[in-house]
Amino acid sequence: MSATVIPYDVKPHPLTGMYNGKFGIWLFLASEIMLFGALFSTYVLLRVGAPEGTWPIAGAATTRGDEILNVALAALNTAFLITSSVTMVLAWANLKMMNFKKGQTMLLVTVLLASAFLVVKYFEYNAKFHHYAVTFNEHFEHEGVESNTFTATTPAGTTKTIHYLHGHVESTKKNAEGVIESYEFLPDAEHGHGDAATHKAVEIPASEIARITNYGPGGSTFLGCYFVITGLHGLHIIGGIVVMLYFLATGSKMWKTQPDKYANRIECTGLYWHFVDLVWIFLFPVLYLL
Amino acid sequence: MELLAQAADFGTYTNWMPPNLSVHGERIDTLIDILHYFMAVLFVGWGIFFAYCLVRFRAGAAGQAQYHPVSGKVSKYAEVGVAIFEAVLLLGFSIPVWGEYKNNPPAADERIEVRAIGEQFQWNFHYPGPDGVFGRTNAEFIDNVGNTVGLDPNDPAGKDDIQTIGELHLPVGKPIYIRITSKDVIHSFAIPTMRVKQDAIPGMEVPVWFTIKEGATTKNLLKSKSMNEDFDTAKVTWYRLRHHVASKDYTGKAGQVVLAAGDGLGLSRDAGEKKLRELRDNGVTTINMHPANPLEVICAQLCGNSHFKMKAQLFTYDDAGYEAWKKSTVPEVIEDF
Amino acid sequence: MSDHSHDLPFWKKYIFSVDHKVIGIQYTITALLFLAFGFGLMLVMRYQLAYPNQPLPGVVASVLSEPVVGEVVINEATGETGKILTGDGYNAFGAMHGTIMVFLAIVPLAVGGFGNFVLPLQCGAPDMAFPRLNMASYWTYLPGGILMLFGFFVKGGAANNGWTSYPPLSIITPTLGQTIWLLGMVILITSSLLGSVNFIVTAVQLRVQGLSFFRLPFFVWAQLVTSFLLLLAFPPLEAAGLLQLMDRVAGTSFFDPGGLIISGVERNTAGGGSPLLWQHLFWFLAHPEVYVLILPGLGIIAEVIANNTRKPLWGYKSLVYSAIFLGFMSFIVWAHHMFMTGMGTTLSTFFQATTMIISVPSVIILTCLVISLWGAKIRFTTPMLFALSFLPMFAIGGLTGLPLGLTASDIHLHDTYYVIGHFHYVVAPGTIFAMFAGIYYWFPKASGRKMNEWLGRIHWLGSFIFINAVFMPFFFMGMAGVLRRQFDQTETLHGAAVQGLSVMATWGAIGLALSQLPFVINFFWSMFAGERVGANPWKATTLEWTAPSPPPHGNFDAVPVVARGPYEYSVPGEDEDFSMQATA
Amino acid sequence: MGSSAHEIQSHLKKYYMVFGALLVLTGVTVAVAEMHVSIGMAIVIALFVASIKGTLVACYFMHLMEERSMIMWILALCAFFFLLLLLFPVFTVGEQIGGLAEPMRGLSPQ
Ligand code: HEA
Ligand code: HEA
Ligand code: CUA
Ligand SMILES: [Cu+2]
Repeated sequence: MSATVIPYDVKPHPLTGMYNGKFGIWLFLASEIMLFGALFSTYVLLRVGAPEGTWPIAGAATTRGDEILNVALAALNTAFLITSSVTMVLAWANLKMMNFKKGQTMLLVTVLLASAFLVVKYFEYNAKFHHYAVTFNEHFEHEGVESNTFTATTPAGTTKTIHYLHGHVESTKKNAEGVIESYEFLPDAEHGHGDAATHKAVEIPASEIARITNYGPGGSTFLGCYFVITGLHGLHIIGGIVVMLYFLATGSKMWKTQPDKYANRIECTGLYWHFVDLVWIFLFPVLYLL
Repeated sequence: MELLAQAADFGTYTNWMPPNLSVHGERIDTLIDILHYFMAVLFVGWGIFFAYCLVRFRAGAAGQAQYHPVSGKVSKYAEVGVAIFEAVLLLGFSIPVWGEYKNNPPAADERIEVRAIGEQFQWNFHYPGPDGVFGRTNAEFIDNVGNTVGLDPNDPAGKDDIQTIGELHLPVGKPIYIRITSKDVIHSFAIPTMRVKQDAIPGMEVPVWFTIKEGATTKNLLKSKSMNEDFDTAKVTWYRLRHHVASKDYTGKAGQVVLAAGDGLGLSRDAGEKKLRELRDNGVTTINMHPANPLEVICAQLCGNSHFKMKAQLFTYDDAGYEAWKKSTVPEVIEDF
Repeated sequence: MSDHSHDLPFWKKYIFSVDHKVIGIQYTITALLFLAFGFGLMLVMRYQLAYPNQPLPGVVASVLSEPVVGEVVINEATGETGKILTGDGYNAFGAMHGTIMVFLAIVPLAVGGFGNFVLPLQCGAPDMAFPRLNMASYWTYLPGGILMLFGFFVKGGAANNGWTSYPPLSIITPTLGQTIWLLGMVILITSSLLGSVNFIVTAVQLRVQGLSFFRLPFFVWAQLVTSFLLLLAFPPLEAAGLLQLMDRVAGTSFFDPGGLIISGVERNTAGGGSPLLWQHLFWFLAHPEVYVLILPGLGIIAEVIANNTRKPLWGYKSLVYSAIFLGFMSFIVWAHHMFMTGMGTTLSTFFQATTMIISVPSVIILTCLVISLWGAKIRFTTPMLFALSFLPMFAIGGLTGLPLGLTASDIHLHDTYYVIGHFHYVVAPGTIFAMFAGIYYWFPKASGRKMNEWLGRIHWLGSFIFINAVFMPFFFMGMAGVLRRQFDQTETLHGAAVQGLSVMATWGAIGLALSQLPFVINFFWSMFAGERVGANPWKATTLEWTAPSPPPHGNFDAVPVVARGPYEYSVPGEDEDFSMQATA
Repeated sequence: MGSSAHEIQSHLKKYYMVFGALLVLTGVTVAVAEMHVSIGMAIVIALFVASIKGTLVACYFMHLMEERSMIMWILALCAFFFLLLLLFPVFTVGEQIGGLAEPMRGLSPQ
């Protein structure tokens, strides 16, 4: 690029105590705070407004995410990210101490941990997409199928019984036009959906169903929030991985010519990475535990 | 009768604010007037100073540009003045008026209650009927001819309810309480002549309340002087009069009736312009016309491609008239079930 | 350094350039084209508004009835013979006019264009802090803009739910255009985020020796505040955009309360969302956004006025503090756009109060600029003519904001043409005039040539007269109760009563369009044939005028050192009537 | 900030300690959640712990403690706006005139 020399490209500016890149990345993080902030405020608003019994999903016994999310996996992921934060900062520290090899190894470890996080997330997502919630038509009566019910109070005070089942769709029967006629449905045993005794697949005619949906984003507003926030966070992880790989590969050439500029870039990457970690630190309790 | 018509003369639609027929509207109008006087004073005073500078300090004029700043006393006063005045407007007018408009609704037993349900692109109204209780509503009962609000036929409370599409009938002089909601998208329930505006938001029900001035009945308005205006057939366009009807017969040269009392100029622009030409050809230079119906409820929030057409006719009555209207409607609604 | 730029290949020098000046010019031209396009859309709408349901003029009609756009935009008229705009077409044009003008024309012009070109120069910097990032931000803006326009060609036409695209309407509209609009917004926001980071770092870290914060030209301050607004206010809309995107494509229901009956059919979603949530997220951006539209303009006006009054700005410091305060307050007033949603008294009181408070800094700024005229020696150059006419126009626009800011008066005025009038006075004869002033003022620096004065004056006179003819009637229409976003205002009684005003506005707009011809001619003609000028044709003081015009890659021949404040004009005892910031 | 090689050395120990603290605190959060204390309590504890963890990451891994005050001010501003964005929408809902409607179909299924 151009031969023009930009001041404070490498050495810190007396006023801010930062070189341009670092100041820039901090400003960027500020905007990121507002980005995730907006999503958090969405979560709070929707949760505060949610009619009782519909959060995290219709018929939930408690109002907490762990009702339908896998806390163990999330805790594992938290561990992954925290560790990756440490390895990240160590990578930078080693570069500062002029041992390039160790620095690179640490960076590599960070990438691996990040990937591990994504793999776990994949399994979590996948489970959700194969888990279904059925809500039956009002005044539901169908022999052979015993649904769960919960009584919701409408804002105007009138109460209303909602029949539903959560579980897995084993198979579907389609008619000639390929329209689904009925579902082979295996209710969950846990969370009091269906009961363990009669825990066998049932036949549900489509005509009885008001709404059938998997635990995907459309499943409930909670799941919507869950997927959007963790999804966006996941994208940030992917972005981080890409950048780190670049600095492991071609990017690392810079080390020979301008070692401290290279170290600076790793520091900026680190700042970003710690922020991603930080977001997760708040995501974890808010989505999974509360 | 004449007297009443006089008393009930509330003005007409012009290029300033439309007539105000609601009690609380008075104070809104006062606020708007004061605001504009204030703005005018500021702007003119400021403008004079501005213009003076342009002339006096133009490059051509004598004298040097002065490096040292003039003392800013005047401006400080001006700014402080502006701030204070804004405070007065806020605390003295806006907040009280808004408070009155939004706080302490009229008591349930003495108010006329109506539900207004927005829908692309019409206003549906739901009256509790004689028993004063709204019947239960549910989507599964909605049908688009007789039962647009989805009254539950199994609910006794709903039997005597009244539904109207695109017609709102209200008595004057009584506190009116309208519960506004929407079936589909966000609409906005607006009656310019009542200084009422409230978004109709799906999933929410927001009430507004107001009282229509005594005497402001549709009947009186139609008779009122200012609603019956003279228009110059040479200048006026069909657009201007598309909702108007003639106040009296207009006969042509051959004594034939060109425009009969109660008739409009025509539904399309073609027809309208033709009618105007015909009037002119017959030597009718001015026509006296009034709105076919002087009051409207409109939709103030973009709600789709026919948003501009989404309006309802508003009819206001004295007590007797209102009772008469209710009687006239009740039976046929029951038919619908 | 200057010779260095020669050996760059063409595409590196002018297309994928990292030079802030080239990028600035790219932004300016692109934005001007979008501005013209946005105006074009509005001219079609204005015709429909003046002559509802009458056939569009042949040319327009045939262009619009091209099969690609035709389908929704135009139809065989009802009642009348010939082609007219459809309701959907009108709404699409309106929404796109708003979006294009705000996000694709004015912001890129004011920030991307002028900010990029002038800010580094005024800081004495060789370039932006992150030249490549700078290039990236232009090359995300352009595709984003093109994507937006692509909406016109998809089935169902462009987004047609207003530039505010309120759900649930924006969720249930079938057209793919809305989805494209959302994607476009996300891209554009990313672009301006990259830009704003760059500006802040540049203004803070790249100021040359001696250029303390209070020696910065007001323009730089304005840009700095603007960048912070972009940085912190845009992300929430990005988030909101993602959420609405999900609602449209992934069946979520963030903004969908559930159980909606769309023309008789129930929409089958989880429900539990909140339509008002979108409005909060949108206006949390969009109010700061409107100050993004005006602040750079104010910055330009300040520069031009100081230069053409030949005296220091009056109250430089209060200008700066007002700008900062304005920026801060602009985050706390957003709900004044939502008074009619049924907001309670406590909060509406709060937001009315903040709205009144925020008007005070604007008053101060304007007052300072006007008092600066006192004891001046005013040169009525073209930039100055635009700058001077900006003042009363902004005053009208701003003052009419007050009735809107008070809930009681807003009941009558909300969503009427009064609002349209209010903000067009601030953005059109306001910001657009400021932009024109800036173009005429810095054109010599960018091209080494001056724009023609006489063509400039004709352009000014025409624009000034006609733009008022367009927007003044809106206040009266609004007072009469005419609503905005109306395909045909004569459908209502009060609308029909003031149809005449609408006709006036339309002819004003046509006049305004014609008045732009001298400008377009002047702009391109002067590029190649304008009068050549030296480094400092306006006898100005700020740093950009120390660099040669046009400045080479790297800007300054020798890194300048600053010895004075920005507006040292007519300093007693100096032999020239201007003393430049840089010590030779 | 810590640039010279042996300064960094001294940092390293800090990093490991913070690492330990973070892991422990994660354990605490999960444990508390398992106990299923009242929701109000849970929120308080969880957010409190999370804030501590956040602060640790920011101060040590991101070296915020060693930075000049300017960036702090920017972040503080940011945090303030974030709070506005978080609270005001909820306030408006709380203060809404009228309220949730009887939805067109009872309480919509999910
Ligand atoms: C550049 C853009 C810009 C600017 C600067 C402003 C400035 C202001 N705006 Fe405006 N506004 C918009 C753009 C802008 N607005 C847009 C685009 C919309 C519509 C969005 C939509 O719905 O589509 C809107 C809508 C809008 C609304 C919502 C209306 C409604 O929908 O019901 C409100 C309500 O409070 C409002 C208020 C204000 C106020 C109080 C100011 C104040 O900042 C104004 C302060 C300025 C002054 C007060 C004038 C200066 C003072 C003088 C005249 C000097 C004279 C005095 C002395 C010499 C002492 N604006
Ligand atoms: C920055 C914002 C901006 C600007 C500048 C404008 C400029 C104009 N606007 Fe618009 N407008 C909006 C933002 C803006 N508008 C918004 C947000 C809405 C609301 C949309 C909605 O309802 O959702 C709106 C709505 C709106 C309406 C209401 C529509 C409705 O409610 O149904 C109208 C009606 O007349 C209108 C008219 C105009 C006119 C005549 C101009 C004129 O001032 C245009 C002037 C343009 C020029 C003078 C261009 C000159 C430049 C050139 C010719 C370039 C030359 C090219 C080169 C040299 C390469 N606008
Ligand atoms: Cu309903 Cu506009
Ligand atoms: Cu605003």
